[in-house]
Amino acid sequence: MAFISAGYNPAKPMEGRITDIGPRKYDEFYPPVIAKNKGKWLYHEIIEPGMLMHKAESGDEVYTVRVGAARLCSVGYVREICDVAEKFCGGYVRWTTRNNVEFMVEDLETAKALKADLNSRKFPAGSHKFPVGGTGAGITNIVHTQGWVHCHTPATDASGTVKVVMDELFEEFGAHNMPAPLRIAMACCLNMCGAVHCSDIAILGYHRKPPIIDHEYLDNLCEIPLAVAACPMGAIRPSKTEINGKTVNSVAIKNERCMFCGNCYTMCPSLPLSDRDGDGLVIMAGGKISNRISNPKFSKVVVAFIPNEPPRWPTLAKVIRQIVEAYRTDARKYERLGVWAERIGWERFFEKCGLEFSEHLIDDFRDPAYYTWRQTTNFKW
Amino acid sequence: MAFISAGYNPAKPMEGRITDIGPRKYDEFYPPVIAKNKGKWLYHEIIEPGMLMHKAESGDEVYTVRVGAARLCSVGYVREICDVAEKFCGGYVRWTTRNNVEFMVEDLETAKALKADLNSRKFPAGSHKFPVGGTGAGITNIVHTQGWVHCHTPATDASGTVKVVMDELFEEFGAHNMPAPLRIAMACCLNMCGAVHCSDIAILGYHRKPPIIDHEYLDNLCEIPLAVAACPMGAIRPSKTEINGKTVNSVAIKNERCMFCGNCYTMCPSLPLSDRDGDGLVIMAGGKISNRISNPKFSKVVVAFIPNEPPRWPTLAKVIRQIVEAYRTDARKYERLGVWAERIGWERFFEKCGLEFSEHLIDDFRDPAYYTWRQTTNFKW
Amino acid sequence: MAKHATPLLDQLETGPWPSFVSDIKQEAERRKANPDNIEYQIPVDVCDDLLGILEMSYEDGETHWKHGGIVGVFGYGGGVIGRYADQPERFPGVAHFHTVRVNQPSGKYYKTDYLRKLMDLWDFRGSGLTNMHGSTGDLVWLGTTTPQLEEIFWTLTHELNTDLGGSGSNLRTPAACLGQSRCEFACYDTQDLSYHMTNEYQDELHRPAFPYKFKFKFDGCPNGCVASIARSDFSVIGTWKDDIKVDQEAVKAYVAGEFRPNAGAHSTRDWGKFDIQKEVVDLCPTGCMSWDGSKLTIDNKECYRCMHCINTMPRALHIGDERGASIFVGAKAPILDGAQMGSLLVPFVPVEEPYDEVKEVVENLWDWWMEEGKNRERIGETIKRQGFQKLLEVTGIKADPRHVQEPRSNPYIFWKEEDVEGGWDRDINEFRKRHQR
Amino acid sequence: MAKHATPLLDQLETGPWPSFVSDIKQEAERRKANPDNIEYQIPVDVCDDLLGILEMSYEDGETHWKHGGIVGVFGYGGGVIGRYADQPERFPGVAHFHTVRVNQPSGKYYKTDYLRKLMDLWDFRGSGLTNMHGSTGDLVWLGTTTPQLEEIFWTLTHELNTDLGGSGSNLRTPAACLGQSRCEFACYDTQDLSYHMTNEYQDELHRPAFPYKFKFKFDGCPNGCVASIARSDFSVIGTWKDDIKVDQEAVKAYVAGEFRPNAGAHSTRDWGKFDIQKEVVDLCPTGCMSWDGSKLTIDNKECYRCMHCINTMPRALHIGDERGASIFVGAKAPILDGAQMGSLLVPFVPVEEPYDEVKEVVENLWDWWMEEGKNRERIGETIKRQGFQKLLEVTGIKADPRHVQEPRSNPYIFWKEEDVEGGWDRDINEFRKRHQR
Ligand code: SRM
Ligand code: SRM
Ligand code: SRM
Ligand code: SRM
Ligand code: SF4
Ligand code: SF4
Ligand code: SF4
Ligand code: SF4
Ligand code: SF4
Ligand code: SF4
Ligand code: SF4
Ligand code: SF4
Repeated sequence: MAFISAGYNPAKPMEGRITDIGPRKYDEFYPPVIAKNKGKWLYHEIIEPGMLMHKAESGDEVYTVRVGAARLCSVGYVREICDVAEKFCGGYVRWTTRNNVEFMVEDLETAKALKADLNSRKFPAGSHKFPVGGTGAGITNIVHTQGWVHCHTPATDASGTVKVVMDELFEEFGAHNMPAPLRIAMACCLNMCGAVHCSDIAILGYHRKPPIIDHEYLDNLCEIPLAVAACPMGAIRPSKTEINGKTVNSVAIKNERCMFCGNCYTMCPSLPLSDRDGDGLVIMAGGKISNRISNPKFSKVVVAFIPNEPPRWPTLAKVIRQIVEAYRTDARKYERLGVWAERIGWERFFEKCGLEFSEHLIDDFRDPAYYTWRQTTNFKW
Repeated sequence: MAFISAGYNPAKPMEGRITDIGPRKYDEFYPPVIAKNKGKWLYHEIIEPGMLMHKAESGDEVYTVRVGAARLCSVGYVREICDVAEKFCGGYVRWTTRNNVEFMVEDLETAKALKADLNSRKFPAGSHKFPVGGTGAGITNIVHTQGWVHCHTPATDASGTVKVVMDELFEEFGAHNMPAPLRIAMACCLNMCGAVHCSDIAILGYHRKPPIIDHEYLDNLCEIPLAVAACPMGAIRPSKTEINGKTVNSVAIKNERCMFCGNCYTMCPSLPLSDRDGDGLVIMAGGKISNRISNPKFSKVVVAFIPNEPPRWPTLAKVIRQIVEAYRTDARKYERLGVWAERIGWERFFEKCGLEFSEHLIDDFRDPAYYTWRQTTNFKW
Repeated sequence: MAKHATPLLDQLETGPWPSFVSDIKQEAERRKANPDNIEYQIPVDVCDDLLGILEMSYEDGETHWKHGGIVGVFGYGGGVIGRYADQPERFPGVAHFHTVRVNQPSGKYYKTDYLRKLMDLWDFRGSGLTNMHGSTGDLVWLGTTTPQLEEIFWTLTHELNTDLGGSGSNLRTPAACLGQSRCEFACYDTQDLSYHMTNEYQDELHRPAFPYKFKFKFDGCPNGCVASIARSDFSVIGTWKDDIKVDQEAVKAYVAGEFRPNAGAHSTRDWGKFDIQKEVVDLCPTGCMSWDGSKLTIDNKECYRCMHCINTMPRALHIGDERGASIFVGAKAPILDGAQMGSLLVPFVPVEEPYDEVKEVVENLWDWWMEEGKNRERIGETIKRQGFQKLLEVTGIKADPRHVQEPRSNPYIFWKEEDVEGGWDRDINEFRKRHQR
Repeated sequence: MAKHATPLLDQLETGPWPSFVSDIKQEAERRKANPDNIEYQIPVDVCDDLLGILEMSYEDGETHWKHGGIVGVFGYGGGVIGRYADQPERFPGVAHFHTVRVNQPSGKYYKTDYLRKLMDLWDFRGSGLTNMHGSTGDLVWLGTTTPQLEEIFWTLTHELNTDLGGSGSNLRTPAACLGQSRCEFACYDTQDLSYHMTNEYQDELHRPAFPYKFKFKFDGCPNGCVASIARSDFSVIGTWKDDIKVDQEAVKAYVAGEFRPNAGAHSTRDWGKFDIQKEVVDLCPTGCMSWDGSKLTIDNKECYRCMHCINTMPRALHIGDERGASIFVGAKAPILDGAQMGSLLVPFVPVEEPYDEVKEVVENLWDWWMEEGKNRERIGETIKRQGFQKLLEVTGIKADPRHVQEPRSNPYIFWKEEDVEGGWDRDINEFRKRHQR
């Protein structure tokens, strides 16, 4: 493997350099029907799960077939998407904000053929490549993060947990069975790159052990004051330790103050938190983003801990199924999960979902915690 | 005026001493019909404003006539209450939790005579002594505090402000004109002895100037560390000052951090806050205590400042009238003021009440402030 | 003639609402005239001077009472609020003007013989001015001099069988709604519990041993007529566990317009014919009711016991029979960190003499708060500081979804070492075997 | 044959959902076979080794990526995330495994010629593994070595006319919902505003000058399909000021069952016949709609523009014509003090090229935050720390009840000296003339 230069000359980095050009302009990639009717759409219709039709003032129609995809994918996979797009869509394709792929055509017949083609493509081991679905009051793709595939702070894997949950809920991806859209998100640590904090159901990687201190190297690898300042709980202070008879500058941590947020580790590699037994998942529920009927809401912690059970996290899959089933059977049409939980009361939510309530679910973080406690006799037995 | 001893001997304080006997037992004072039917009441009926009838399982009835009273009252006034109670009620009488007086009789006729008698009693200058009312969906007596009559920290007077507001709303005291009960409370400083924080309308005395520091005497009259610790904003620190060429220990205050809570003054008499121009009233609205239909609610600040305008606080009376009228005409039956404000939206509340919104009404106190800001597109133009 | 001109206060004699100025003036005149030849133990012109000093406040917009003052009766750490005028020369009658807090009878029923004796005592040894009642619930006597305090206490205890109320870092005078004495909604005997707790905790009421004040209030039902959830560190609110009792015939009578809704509480205004669907069923916060035109059905399991339907049709609906109370902890005024309402600690407690279940909760709370509470820290603030979990721990109560309005939205769970497999002590060298630096 | 046995990962090949394991395995095989004779610039077994190191994580339940690593392209402070394996000897193919963030086209439309070129580049110079797309919106390329970074950047800019996205304390890659391109609800051109802002602020995107990261997201309407209110420091959400347009004939067609409610979004289940009263009118959060059996009336002044009725009857109801957007500021993930959603700062802003009104708000915010924000403090945290009032001050926006969900319940108003008559400086001796000690 010989190094092939594209043109860059390390000796003269500024030579021929192009910077600050931004992305390609979006309208280069509009399918003609989109370019023509932009801003002039009249209404839409979901023909069947995974298939949308938008009608323009001009009378034009665009049919969109949406497919689920593993967000972590190879160039080979993307090229196969290109193949399909070229076969049916004049080479146009788009991704949604939740990592689904959308193929657009101009008539229903082509859309149906496209759908059949997409549903037929499978990996050798049997999983779908491009399952059609993800629309309407169903369960769409899970927004997620890196996990053990690429990040340094995860408390779990992202792609794996998402795969098992989507396997569990697969039939709901291709259906409109829910009372309202149900959105699941996954983030592998508290940094919440998946921004799971406003999801109907959120899967969150969580540590439960305070950092191990790598005293011997800490002072070389970290700025001690930054590590100290990083801790929101004031649990870290500078200290000196004896290592192999040598006194080194390091830090000390008041473990009982630690809430395992990992912010210290973000600032200092000598404070790792990962641990097979300590790490696992928190399940949150009841968040939403849309303003439809009710305001956006934060997700609430409903399961304090599920251990990491790779490769198929059976407890996770079971818990999510329980929540989804309770919601599906009990909520009203148009009612998002969090709205349902508030209507029936969280005491009923736990009962109906078969989840245990524990003291861990009671907020004890800073002043706003108070406002989540119950200051009314209005509760159910 | 010669000192007359009741029996106490200062030289032997323990001699014949009786302590820890508690109050008189409540049931000594039950009117017979109450004693007989206690715990066996079937239902009640408000015959007309100010007159309740309770029906017991036994078939007995008790008619209660409720009258408004100035809570600050003389022994002469109480003796007149005794006169009435003896004339009509066998000498029994009670006070309500909102400082109204209740006279109980056993038949409607007596109740009507009683009512007529009560309504006829007036002070020489013309005000009622015992106006009948205060029931149902009307405006009952104002719960209040000491003000300039007895306390050291008030930012306004209590009895005076209450008098002018009740004068303004007098016809509502004797009527059932409101959509639901409307409860007004008054507290003359942030200590809120009137516990106004959950009232439909709250009148609150408020300072707006930081303490004056009486450097010369401070160290003699106060524990400096206690004064420093008292400040929730950390605005106070120990410091030394030059007074008449002598260096004295005192404190310094970062005025711009002060929120005028007066907690330092509670701990230290050398830090008075009172000031003619600084002091005045805050109006809060929308609180409630009952759990009926909706949870108890805190009152919200709706007018940041009304100056003290003794003796008749015309701006105060006007503002309260505006709120009451907007509520009366716009709210739905059974809808408490705060529930109405939330239903129409606070943006409409200000419009309908003719009140100006200002930046002072936006919460900026500690973390929970955030939760009162608007995190939704759901608002009205 | 009045001792001081009070042109400002005089303006408060007009208007229909009872004028405290007229009343005090009348009292001042009566004192001056002294028709009953009382040997007043404090200056006769106390009422005059109160009007005078108050007029001065009305002029300059500032209080004229000095800061605090430590006075009281021997062996008690509360019950009296010391007060001195800051213009004693101009107003000698109120130079000393201490308040005495007299413990009111639970539910505030009185017989006039007792009340007259109380008034006579206060006429004789005090200003003759009172508050009926103070915000906490006491009979508040405004204004006397230091030497009178022990005398008043002597007469109260020896002749009136009555004690002082609380002040300072004590248990404060408990208070109750009138409850079962005259209210069909009462789920327990509020007056009796209040009386019982007052007597049980006399020592705590009179001798400051707490970090700060502590208040008990007792509401018979969720209507909250003594405002306990807003005004007491320990709030007991009546409730029931079984079904609302429905008298279907009476329901029909409401629908037919025979009975006035809400017992006539809206009578001045014409709200139109009573509409059970709109006014009851649709307003039920849980949506657990239905009306089919002849029968009202309640899905009691889903009911919040909010009282709305019962309040609206008191002749048809009645509280259940399996009665008790819920306990809320921590209400307080805003200083320092903002007001709190009480937070639910015990969803259901039986409330029967000797009230051991209630007292156990109280005592567990106090043991903890007296140990952990900082000076001038209300229990609600201690709970906020140490967390609701701590409250459960010290009271031995199991976490329940009823404890929260909603579960936490931050996932910042403070796990304890014993909860986590393998403990927290780990060896960095073992870790580095798996993970190079 | 696979380089590493992956018995655990193999179990993720089963099940119907697309298996990333199958995909990576396939890619590993393709690389090994190299049918197109590519001169791979990074180790051919990168995919194999990724599976291997991931299997190791599946075994021991811990990540095997080292902490951070500062790499990038010359003159840029973002766009690349450095990453190194903590078991480089066992998995040399992923010893260096840096991520490249490629700025996606606004709205994520692609043409395959462009997409194929992107893939070819990444096949040639990287792992061949991507995220389509990252959570912020970038095209995320997972895994390359340091020497490749400049080469990739060169090709991207010279041949693909494409730039890197953001990372670090920069403006991050903006993102938009598809908006007017294919959605009848879009109140402004989200894609264009996103594109415009990306280009306008290239310097901020590439060169860290902020206290911490800053994200823009653009939603065309309150449905929030790009989740801007939860995921962006600066969230622009389309709205309108005039009336919802109602086609009464189409409403009737919905009622008659000719059109499916909510465009068929509930089609798998039988929810019964569409009931406009129950499903639309009664669910309207403001109660501003009514239906008399033939006409739908909207009291638009009371409408929240929540989209429910429009979503439910898209053929009958349409957004108004006086369009623009609301701006929300401060959304962020929970570290450190809890998550925030964006708080409303500008209720209505016109959104038209050259978007000066929007940019003015952005620049005022940045000026202030760059001055006052602490290191690693998101703007939402700065607002919390300095108060919403400060935000209004620095942006020159007048306080409006729309800024709050409810007014403050604590009365702790920080008055300024200039607001208070007579100022704050007072003479204690003057005071003591009125009030003796
Ligand atoms: C394609 C996409 C935008 C894009 O730029 O990529 C999109 C497209 C549409 N959304 Fe969306 N939404 C998309 C992400 C979202 C998100 C963001 C998210 O989930 O992260 C939300 C906020 C979710 C939340 O509240 O948590 C979102 C909340 C909505 C809603 C409100 C639903 C509700 O009941 O609260 C509507 C209205 C509706 O469904 O009737 C809506 C409506 C629509 C419509 C009907 C708009 C239109 O007229 O074309 C589109 C088809 C909906 C469908 O799939 O049933 N879209 N939509 C996104 C597809 C994601 C996917 O692949 O699954
Ligand atoms: C006498 C008193 C109790 C006492 O021990 O002294 C009392 C007595 C009754 N209350 Fe009350 N309430 C009394 C203070 C309160 C308070 C406390 C307060 O205002 O400080 C509240 C909480 C107010 C709040 O939520 O802010 C209170 C909230 C209620 C409610 C709930 C009203 C609502 O719509 O939210 C009811 C039910 C009703 O009115 O139908 C109620 C109902 C009743 C009933 C009907 C109970 C009964 O069956 O006898 C009594 C007559 C009501 C009336 O006057 O219309 N009572 N009631 C208090 C009279 C105060 C006064 O003089 O005006
Ligand atoms: C007399 C009374 C007001 C009244 O006019 O009714 C009163 C008067 C005073 N209260 Fe109070 N409080 C009175 C009921 C309350 C209540 C209401 C209640 O108990 O339901 C509250 C709010 C509820 C609560 O407890 O939080 C209340 C909250 C305060 C506070 C703030 C406490 C806090 O934790 O925030 C203070 C400040 C302090 O303790 O230093 C306070 C302090 C005071 C002091 C002692 C002034 C001081 O700073 O030392 C006042 C003496 C006034 C005087 O000279 O007469 N008073 N105080 C009430 C007692 C009468 C009685 O015994 O019946
Ligand atoms: C790649 C990506 C996750 C993904 O799989 O999609 C990602 C990955 C990382 N994020 Fe993130 N964040 C990514 C979107 C987000 C989002 C979502 C969003 O932008 O909509 C959030 C939540 C929203 C927000 O900004 O608050 C997010 C909140 C964080 C935080 C917490 C920031 C905070 O203020 O609380 C950190 C911690 C930090 O900055 O040190 C973080 C830090 C990181 C780092 C750089 C790890 C670190 O501590 O240095 C991760 C690198 C992983 C790796 O090795 O590849 N990432 N990060 C996303 C960027 C892809 C892209 O450019 O499209
Ligand atoms: S959520 Fe945490 S572990 Fe996951 S990618 Fe983001 S920073 Fe890394
Ligand atoms: S993990 Fe978080 S709470 Fe724990 S020590 Fe590190 S920074 Fe502090
Ligand atoms: S509210 Fe303040 S000023 Fe009024 S009585 Fe209570 S402590 Fe005194
Ligand atoms: S009034 Fe309150 S905020 Fe101001 S200095 Fe005194 S204690 Fe501090
Ligand atoms: S709180 Fe309930 S029980 Fe007590 S008086 Fe009020 S309505 Fe009756
Ligand atoms: S008490 Fe309240 S919740 Fe229960 S049925 Fe009646 S109205 Fe509904
Ligand atoms: S946010 Fe609104 S405009 Fe944008 S795609 Fe979603 S529904 Fe359409
Ligand atoms: S947009 Fe929402 S608030 Fe407005 S009329 Fe429709 S449902 Fe009602």
